[in-house]
Amino acid sequence: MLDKNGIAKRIAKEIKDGFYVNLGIGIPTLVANYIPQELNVVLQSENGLLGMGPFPYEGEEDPDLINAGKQTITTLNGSAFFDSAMSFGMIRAQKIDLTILGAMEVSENGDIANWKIPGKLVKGMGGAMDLVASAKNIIVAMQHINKAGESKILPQCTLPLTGVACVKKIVTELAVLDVVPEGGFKLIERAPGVSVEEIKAATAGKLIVEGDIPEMEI
Amino acid sequence: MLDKNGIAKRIAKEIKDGFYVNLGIGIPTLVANYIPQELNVVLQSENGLLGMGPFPYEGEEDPDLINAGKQTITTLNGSAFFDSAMSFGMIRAQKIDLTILGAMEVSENGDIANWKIPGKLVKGMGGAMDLVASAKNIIVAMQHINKAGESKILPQCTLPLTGVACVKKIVTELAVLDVVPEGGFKLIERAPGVSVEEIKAATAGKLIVEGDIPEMEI
Amino acid sequence: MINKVVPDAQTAVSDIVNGMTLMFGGFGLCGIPENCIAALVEKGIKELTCISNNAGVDDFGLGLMLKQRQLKKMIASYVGENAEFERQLLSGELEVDLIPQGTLATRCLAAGYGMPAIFTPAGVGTEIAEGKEMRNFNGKEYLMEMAFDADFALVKAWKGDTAGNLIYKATARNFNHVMAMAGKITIAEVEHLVPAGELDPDHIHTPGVYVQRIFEGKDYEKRIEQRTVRSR
Amino acid sequence: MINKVVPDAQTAVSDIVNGMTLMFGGFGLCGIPENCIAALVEKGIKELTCISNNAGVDDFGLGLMLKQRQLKKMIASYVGENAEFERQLLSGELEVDLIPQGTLATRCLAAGYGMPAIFTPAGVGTEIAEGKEMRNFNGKEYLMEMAFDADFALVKAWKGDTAGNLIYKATARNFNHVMAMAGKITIAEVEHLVPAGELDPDHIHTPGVYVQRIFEGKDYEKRIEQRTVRSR
Repeated sequence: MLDKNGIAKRIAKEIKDGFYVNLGIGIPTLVANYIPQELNVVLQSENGLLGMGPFPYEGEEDPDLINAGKQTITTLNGSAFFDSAMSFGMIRAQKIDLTILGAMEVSENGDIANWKIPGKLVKGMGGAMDLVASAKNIIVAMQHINKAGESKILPQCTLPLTGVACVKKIVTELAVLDVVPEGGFKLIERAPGVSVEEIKAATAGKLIVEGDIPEMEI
Repeated sequence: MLDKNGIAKRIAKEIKDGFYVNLGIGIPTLVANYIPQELNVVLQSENGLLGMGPFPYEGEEDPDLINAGKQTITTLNGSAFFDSAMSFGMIRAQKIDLTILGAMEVSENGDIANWKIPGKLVKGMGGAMDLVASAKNIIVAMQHINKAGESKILPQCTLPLTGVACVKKIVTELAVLDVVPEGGFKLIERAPGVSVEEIKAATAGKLIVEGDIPEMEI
Repeated sequence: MINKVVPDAQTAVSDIVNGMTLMFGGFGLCGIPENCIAALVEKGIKELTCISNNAGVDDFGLGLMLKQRQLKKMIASYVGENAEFERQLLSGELEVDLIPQGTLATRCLAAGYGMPAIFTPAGVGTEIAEGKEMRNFNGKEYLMEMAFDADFALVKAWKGDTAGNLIYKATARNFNHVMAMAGKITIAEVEHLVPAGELDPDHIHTPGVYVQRIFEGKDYEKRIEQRTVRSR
Repeated sequence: MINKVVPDAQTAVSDIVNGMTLMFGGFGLCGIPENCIAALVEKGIKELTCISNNAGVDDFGLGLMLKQRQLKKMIASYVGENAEFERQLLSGELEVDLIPQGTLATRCLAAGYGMPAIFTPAGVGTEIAEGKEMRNFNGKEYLMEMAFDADFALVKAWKGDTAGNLIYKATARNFNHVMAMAGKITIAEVEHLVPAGELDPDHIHTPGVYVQRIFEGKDYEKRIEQRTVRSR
């Protein structure tokens, strides 16, 4: 079973040289720590930055320089600032190659819910609806099971949707799943020490298992 | 009768303190020379400049700094450059107080034609269609009569239109005319030495003459 | 050049009255118009509709106006840092319209660029799409979203000149630029107000034509929400 | 950072072929991509659809491509400086779509911002409106105009870095910025190519994400169309 850093590490392997990537809040933010040095990758922060660098050294925090999670950050050589309209302009125009974000639920056809629990939690969708509606490729980083022990990988989402038929891949503490065009979750890899049976038990939606399922290399 | 500079001089009197103004090619460009020094007026050039200054001194021309008429110009203290989308954005959003442009024909209801003579001349509309469709206030600088001796102030335009029901005021070599909401050209002022009869003779559209018509002071 | 300078925040907001629609620049607490907010809190006007990406925190930013119950309605994309906000929302004291962040930004752009409506795929197939016109272009569904219509925009820039030209710093540009363009009347507060001519015309982000009033703010707190650092 | 540098104009345009749709930045002869145009003239490809505010003059800019009859169609707002253009237009050799300048710019913006269509009042009641969808918003009529779909955008900037970030000078920004955002593939030629990190991130006009190839151009002529001066 993977911890949060393990999930982030596995997702980092999906990033290719030359990619522009948008990382959501939570586990996706950790992905930045595992992108191989030799790859040329540019991180977009939707509050107006291309080329997000690491956190600043203590004492060098700049209140005018934050990421979409409101964390203090730094720039890199080649960074560019822009306004929010241009930021979502480039997102809508599909100039961002990969979006990685968290989810409360994902359904068999790739629907995602991650912004609202009616009557309980209303934080808002932020930029997530724009990102999932336009991204060329979306990977979800999430826990397979919620705190009540219920699967979050479902036939259909029960929570208000963020986007429809958009998720391409899911990485959880248990597995890597592809959302296939005909509907369903195709099991691609198992987390270290996790069996296919355990993944089956944790997946409420249709799980497609074909042949031997390799264990992740992370 | 006014020459081109006289028309420009008379139009300059319509400009108020605090105005942002767009000047078209031809006579309108000359208006800049007659804006009283004590007024704070900003000239917009739709190719991407607010705060157009005078022509450069010889030897100081910059090929990267031109106006919409492709003339070399200068900036002023407080000038700003921007791209063409923002330029027409501010025009559409009615941030420009006054547009002054030339015309081939104007009609009783304020239609204007100034971009095409079918079979003869096809230079294109440039920014004129955007300007007349959005401007809060449009003054036309034009000759009352064309080279064939025909009136250009008409019941209806005969040439392809640039914009509909948009012209508010016309200044010609003979007169100042207001286009009134109910249709028609209300005679406001006569050019020095020009009689009402002469203006009537030169105006094919409905001319409204009420009371004594003063001579322009320019 | 036209001089847009007013002496202070109090003067700048003097004709903002009960029931108006106001835009506030900033993302989280980054780049918010601190002086204008303080002046509005002092002024105590109510029944305001506020358009802002976030709603501040309990004791700073728009949170100060929430605490005083000055807001009737909030249009935002993310409000997850504010307990008072959640309380007013759940109790029904506050009307809330949560919309996608890109839709928020682009509806500002539309207003600033004189475009009555724009099309975006954000929210298609979700509750955001309810009651909205949908349209298919090239096989993809889009929602038609309307330009904002705000009485005032209150923005914060790093530098500004007397002609109203604005330059933002780093990610504090965020919504400030698009809202500066979107307001019917735009009030800009800046950290450094300079005479017209001191800013390079190539460096200006918001041309002065979009700004009606400008003043140099004071006592900027510039609070950091998430202080994240690395060790040396 | 991603390196976008290619050695020269010839390499940059190597995969542009007959029949493609190309955008050219510039206003008149100000800010045109001189090196790219020269490379396309040399390459001799034909049947091109060109989107450009103007069509150059007889012996410079797009006029050079017109002279070689490389263009099938021209989409522009003003073409009044070019006798060869007029000849090809009147003889029917060249298809021409004249559209309002703001519509041209905004259809570029729409492409760069992923908006399939925009609304503008420009051309309502004129022959430009023929066959186009009209729509009334708040009592005013607008035309719906579609985003451009160009295979390549060829733009010219003053400075650029290896990551593709661009800074324009003065009014040479014009259509270059919006077209850089609009092209499916954008080629930028710059007067000064510098390493990533040399440009201030606050001064960048077009972020590198919009630029796929960049090179330092040479032998810029930067011809002036209307040399107007005042006496000292």
